[in-house]
Amino acid sequence: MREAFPLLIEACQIALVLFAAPLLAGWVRALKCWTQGRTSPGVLQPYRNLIKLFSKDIVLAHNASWVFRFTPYLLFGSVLMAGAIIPIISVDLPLSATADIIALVALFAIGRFFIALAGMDVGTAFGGMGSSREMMIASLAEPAVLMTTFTVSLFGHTTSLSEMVRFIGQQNFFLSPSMVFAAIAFVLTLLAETGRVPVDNPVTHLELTMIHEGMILEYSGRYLALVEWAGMMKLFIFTSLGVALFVPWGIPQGDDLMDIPLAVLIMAGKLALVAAGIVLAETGLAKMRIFRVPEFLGTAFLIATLGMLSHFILEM
Amino acid sequence: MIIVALFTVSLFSAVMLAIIGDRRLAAEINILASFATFVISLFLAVDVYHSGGMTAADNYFFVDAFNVYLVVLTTFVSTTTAVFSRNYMRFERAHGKVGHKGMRFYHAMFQMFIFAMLLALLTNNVGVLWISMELATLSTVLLVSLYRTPSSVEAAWKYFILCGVGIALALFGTILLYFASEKVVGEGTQGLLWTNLILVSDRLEPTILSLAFIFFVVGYGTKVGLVPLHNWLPDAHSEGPTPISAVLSGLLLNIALYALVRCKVLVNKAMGSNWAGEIMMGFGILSLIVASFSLLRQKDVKRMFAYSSIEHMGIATFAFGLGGPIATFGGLLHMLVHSLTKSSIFFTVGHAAQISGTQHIANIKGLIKANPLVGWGMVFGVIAITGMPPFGVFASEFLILTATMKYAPMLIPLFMLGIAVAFAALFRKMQTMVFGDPPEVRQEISAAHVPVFLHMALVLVLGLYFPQFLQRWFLDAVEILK
Amino acid sequence: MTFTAQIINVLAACILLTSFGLLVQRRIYGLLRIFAWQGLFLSASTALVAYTAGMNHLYISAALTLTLKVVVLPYILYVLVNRLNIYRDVEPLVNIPATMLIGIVLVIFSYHLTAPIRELSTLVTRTTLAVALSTVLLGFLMMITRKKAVTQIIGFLALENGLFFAATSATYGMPLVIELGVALDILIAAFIFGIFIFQIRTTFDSLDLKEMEKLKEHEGA
Amino acid sequence: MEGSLSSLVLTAIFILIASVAIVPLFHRRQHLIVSIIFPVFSAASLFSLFAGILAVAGGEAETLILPVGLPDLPFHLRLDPLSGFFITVVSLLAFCVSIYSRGYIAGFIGKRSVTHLAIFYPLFLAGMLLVLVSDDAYFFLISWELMAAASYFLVLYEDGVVENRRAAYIYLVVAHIGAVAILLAFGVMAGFAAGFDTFHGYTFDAMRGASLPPAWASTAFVLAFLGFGAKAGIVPLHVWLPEAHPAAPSNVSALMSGAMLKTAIYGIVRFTFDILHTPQLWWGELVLAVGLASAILGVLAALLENDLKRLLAYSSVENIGIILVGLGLGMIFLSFHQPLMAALAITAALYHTLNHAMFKGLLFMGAGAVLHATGVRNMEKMGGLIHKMKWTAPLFLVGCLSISALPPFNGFVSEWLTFQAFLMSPSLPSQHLNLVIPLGAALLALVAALSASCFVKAFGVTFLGHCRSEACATAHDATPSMRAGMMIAATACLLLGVFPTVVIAWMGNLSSQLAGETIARSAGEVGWLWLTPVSAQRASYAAPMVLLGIASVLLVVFLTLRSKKSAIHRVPLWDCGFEKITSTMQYTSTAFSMPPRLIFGYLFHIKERVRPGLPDGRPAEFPAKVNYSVRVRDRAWGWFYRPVADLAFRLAKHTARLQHGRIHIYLAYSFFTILFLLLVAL
Repeated sequence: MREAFPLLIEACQIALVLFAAPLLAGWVRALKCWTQGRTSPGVLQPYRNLIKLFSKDIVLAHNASWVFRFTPYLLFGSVLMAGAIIPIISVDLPLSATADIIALVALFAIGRFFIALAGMDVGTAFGGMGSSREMMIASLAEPAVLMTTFTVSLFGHTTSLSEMVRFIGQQNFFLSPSMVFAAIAFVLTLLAETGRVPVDNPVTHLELTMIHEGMILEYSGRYLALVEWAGMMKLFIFTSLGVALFVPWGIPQGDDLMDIPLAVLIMAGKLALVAAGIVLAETGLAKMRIFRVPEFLGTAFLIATLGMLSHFILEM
Repeated sequence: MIIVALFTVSLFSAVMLAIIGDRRLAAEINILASFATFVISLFLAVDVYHSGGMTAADNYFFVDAFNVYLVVLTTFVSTTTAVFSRNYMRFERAHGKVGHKGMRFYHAMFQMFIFAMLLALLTNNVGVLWISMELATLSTVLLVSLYRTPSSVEAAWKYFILCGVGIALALFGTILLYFASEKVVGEGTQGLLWTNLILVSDRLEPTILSLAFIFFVVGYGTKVGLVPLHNWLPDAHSEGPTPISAVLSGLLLNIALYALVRCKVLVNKAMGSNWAGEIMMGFGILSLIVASFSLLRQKDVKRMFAYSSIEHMGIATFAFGLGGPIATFGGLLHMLVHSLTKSSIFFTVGHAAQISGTQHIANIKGLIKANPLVGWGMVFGVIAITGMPPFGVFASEFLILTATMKYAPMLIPLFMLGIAVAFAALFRKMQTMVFGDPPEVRQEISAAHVPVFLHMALVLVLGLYFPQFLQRWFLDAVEILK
Repeated sequence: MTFTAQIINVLAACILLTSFGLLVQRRIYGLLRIFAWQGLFLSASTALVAYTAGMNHLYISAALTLTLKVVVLPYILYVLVNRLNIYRDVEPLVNIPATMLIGIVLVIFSYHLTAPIRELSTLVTRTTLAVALSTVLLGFLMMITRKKAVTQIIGFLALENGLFFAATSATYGMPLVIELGVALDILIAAFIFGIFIFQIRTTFDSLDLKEMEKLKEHEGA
Repeated sequence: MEGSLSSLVLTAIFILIASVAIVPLFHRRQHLIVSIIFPVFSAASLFSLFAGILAVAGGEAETLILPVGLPDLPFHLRLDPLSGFFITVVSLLAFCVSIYSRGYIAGFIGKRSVTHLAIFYPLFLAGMLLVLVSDDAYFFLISWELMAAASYFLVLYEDGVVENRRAAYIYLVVAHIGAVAILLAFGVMAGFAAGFDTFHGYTFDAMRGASLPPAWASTAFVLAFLGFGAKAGIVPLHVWLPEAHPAAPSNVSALMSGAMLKTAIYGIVRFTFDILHTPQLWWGELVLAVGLASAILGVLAALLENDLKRLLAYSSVENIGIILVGLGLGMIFLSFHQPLMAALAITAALYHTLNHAMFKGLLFMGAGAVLHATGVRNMEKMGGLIHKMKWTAPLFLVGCLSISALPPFNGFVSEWLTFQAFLMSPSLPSQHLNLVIPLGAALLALVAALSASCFVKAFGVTFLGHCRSEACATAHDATPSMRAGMMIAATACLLLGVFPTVVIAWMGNLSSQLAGETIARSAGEVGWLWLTPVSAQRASYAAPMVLLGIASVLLVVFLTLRSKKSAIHRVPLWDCGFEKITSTMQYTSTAFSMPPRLIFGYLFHIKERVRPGLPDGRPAEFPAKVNYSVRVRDRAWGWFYRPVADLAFRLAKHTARLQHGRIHIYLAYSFFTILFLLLVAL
């Protein structure tokens, strides 16, 4: 029985990622409505959207190829795979050793690669524009992500996610400049990677500003549902990754099934707070012009590098 | 005896051809005579291989490992050139470029030239060497102006004056050498024999010898085509009939270098240092650089390859100047392979010019399509001459460059610059001539392919496989030239 | 110093003087005359050396010099000049005073250069080597500074005179075979010169060497 | 079984060279040449492939001496794990490409003679193999130049095109200058090995035994690095590469990019790790810096490119850069005596070498198929080919995924290993390196992401969307043999990506030969599934699990949704109410690369022009048509090649003054030379 615990935990986590992701998205949207003084459709609205989309017929352009149809599945699969790896409710995940943090970044990259291709597949101007911008932003975010990773991995001398989280979790709470810098850089890249304001606006369909929406403009029905769902999971995963890396206290170190409910609760609390932060940022900031984004990401990179440097200079 | 036979054949056939004149079989006789000298030289080579160096006719002549291979080379290349010139000159005759008298003169002087070169190689006497060098100039100078065009007369005049003055300076060097040796060896002919000089070289007065060497290097260097004494060379090579360009480039330059190297050995021994070698290195590197840059802007194909000869003579001079077993070996090999390659290049260039009716590079196009064998001949010629493996020129340049890296690393940048520029220049011009589509109007020729591909095959073999006998000769020669 | 040696030195001085004469002479007939004189001095000095040193083969050299340099070559050139109507003034490239100054520098240079050799030699004629070398260099200088083909030929021949003088003065003559061979070569050369003069004349209508500057790399001004 | 493997390689080489003599005989039977000779080449490649694999696995060095060559310097041959590995790389690709060639070359029949191609193709292959087995300086250079010359003629195959001739020319000049530099490096080492009284110093064995003073060792290294770097296409010597590789027929481009560049890597590895065997710290730093510069400039240039084959060629510059980054790290680690980490870095670099051969070969073959089908290389004229080329498109996509370092394909594995090597650097005992090297890792991350962007564009513009011109309207799919060639390469990409542990275990002898340590052992403790180069705690990656995980999610979702009844309606593309949506309204390649052009444009020389079309009575403010053109050029042209060429010509002009035409001046030269020598030398 005990041997099966890790597998059970793994299954729990996958389920959590799958089904809690829309909730987090709903929470963010609802919070945003409140801060902007609008009436929100409720925290559960994303679930309703998904159900509606799944039951709808698909409208497909004549020249959409198999790439277009294959992409939603792949996107969904790769994101879920990523969700199975990061330690959200426990450090001791069996699948965790499958991929370290570098491989995790690559998992997201697969999805992005295909969604960008799908954007170009139907042959509209919007799709291509979205792909082009998405790929550019991703390229610029990548070094910053890696730098952040690097700084964190310096502590545990590992790139394995579980090992990192375990190492930090075993320490008492500590404040180190490098970690602070890394955390700030991570938040900035999180905004870019998950397509939030000020980099992208997830709710707009205005041609000049949309990036992610531009690529998926031609999707409908269950394809759209999968894409949307994957997007929500991505937000969820990124947020919980941040939580795991920078405030891992509360994530159980062992593989005891009994710790899980508490862990889920703690995690939920942290996520709710982080989401509130995101909402504040989105409300307070305006969407940037597209060619300001390099500066934004450059800042993220700079901060991450400063983190790394301060580790060598101040903490050794 | 063999040596005497060698001279007799070429001298006799020169006279014969002068008498026969422009008859039907003149070209064939020319081939036959050259071939006969070649066969005789082979006998000589075998002799030398078995018994080592020797002297003949009361010490008037001598053969050793150094000159025997040059003798064989000279007779071989003159034979193939004779074969080539049969087709080539027939075309020129048919197109009215040369007249009746011209053909007579051409054939006779061809053999005379061979005679002069063999004499220069085989004589034991520094004075006779000088005389035969002058004879070689004299016998070719009027061949250069054979076509009687203004530019050919101009070229011949420059050739004549510059080489005449140069060789006169070499005579001054010879006099000084005699002046020095007289005190050691005694008066009379004995004082001018290489074999004697080399024995007493360390007792010769170094000041006089160094003075003499300056005159030698400027004198014979003019004939080698060392920069800045080279200015006759591109003119003479480009304006004369192509077979003459081939032998001038392939053979005469070698002979002059041979003379210079002999002098260098003597002087170095007398001085007890590599002083003479350093002067040669200077000239060599200067020639290499100037010639390679001159290649870049060439418009005339024969002129271009003339510059390439200057470049390669520069390399060989440099190698001999550098000294040491590997570099000397490389220098000897370089003389051999350059001679073979360059003459074959001139063969193809001659045909290419006949096909296009011009020597102007810009007007020679699409040779591969016009006449595949001529086109590929040129491609491989250029590949070989630029020192691309597996041709023999690469082997020699490999040895020379690696040795330079060890003994004179400071000169390496210059050396590399020269080689690189020459390579870039030659390939640039070759490509425009060989590839692409040929012009509409072109002459039909019956090209002599055998000489070209025979030479290329030999050069190829020398890059991949080194025959035992050649190796022994070269190692012996290295020993002699120490 | 013996009397013959003194005479030889005087002759050497004469040869040097004629070299300068060639350098400054403007008229072509004058040049030919001076050249013949130089040959005569050379031949005389050779004969004297032969007499002093008792080397019989030098007489032959002297005779050869006499026939070739004093009679045959000047005559051939004279005929050429007459036939081709080229007895106008000789125009030098560098002006004559400057040429003379350069010539004097060359003589000093030759003297300086041959000084160590002088110390080594035991021959009576050893001092003349400097003269021989300067004759060679002055001949060279003449070839450089003169415009016409004929004057270049004369310069070349003067240069060879210097060589001959060096051969006799420095070493009491080269071995006979060599001397003969050299003489033969010069004769052939002279013939070729003759042929050339005609070729140039017929192809260019002029003997001015500036016609023959077509073959070159340098383009433009 | 002494020498059996090397004789296998020699057999392959012999077959290749022998066919050179045979092909011309069939000049009049072009179809026969194509259908017989190329399968023969594949067979020959199989021989050498087999030998290569076994040589690496065996770990022994076999030597052989051929009785030809220079006096006292016969051709030395040696087959050790290092050469075995590169033989594997070259042969595997050659095998695929030779199969592919059969179909591809057949397309030329009737247009131009293929004899020329069938002669130089095997020579090229043989040259590459010979480079890898040669064990003395002379033989090495002969093989090296044989390879260069053969590929030069292959680039010149379509010699009527002026650009091809120019490309071939630049290529050969750079290659030759590189070869001279290599020769000089040999000169340095031979000089210290045995001096120059004998020929024995030229063997690699003698050079291995030589002890060079550090300054001379560095000289040799720099010369060799320049020489091999010129061939590998390091920045700024890379300019020939995007000219020459696209000019060649695509099968040859595949070999040039995939295999020939690797011989240069082989040279660098052989020189630094084997012959000179004690790399100095600054060598590593140099190689690392050059590698990063090549990677970043290469990928940006590729991203800005509109010509499919040029894009691939520039991407080769990038990948060579990545390989060099690994090698540079290896040198740095070795100079600090950390063999395990050096082994990791070198393994990463060599793994990437193998991978790049596979996916770049695949991509060039794909590009060849496109070229074959459409006749154009400019992507702006393509589009929608996925509907016409049902086989080529997915295969090309595999190549794109691999080269973009996406799991579970092979490119990711080597990139992952390289990152691991980077993350090891904090253990170096040098503070400033610890600070600087991570920045290199960040640059590498940028490169990887840009590369993905680049290949989204390559695949998207070429295969997706609508046809942009007539050229692709009539396109057809690749012939079966072309498909087969591509399929083998694609399979290799996948297998190399999914089973890295097997490959790395196989490469164990290699890293122990080069670094004296192997990373395979530590991986072996955990099993074939998990790739753990140092320890399981440090980092791990399980490619099969990733593949399995994604695939199973995909399958489950697909099956779940499939059971649901919802129809798919095919409709015309939504046109926003314009009614007339044309293929020119698509995002173009130029448009796609606009953001990077704005962000990184300063690294290139960019000329952008907007011109109103011809006036047709409209006011100038409202032209009927606007022409927009943008030209991106490598700054290396303007900064490096142009000035060098200009300088050469200017010098040539000055030297021409020597030849003034005036005989007096010539005489004066002689005169002054005499005077000068008399004054100075005496």
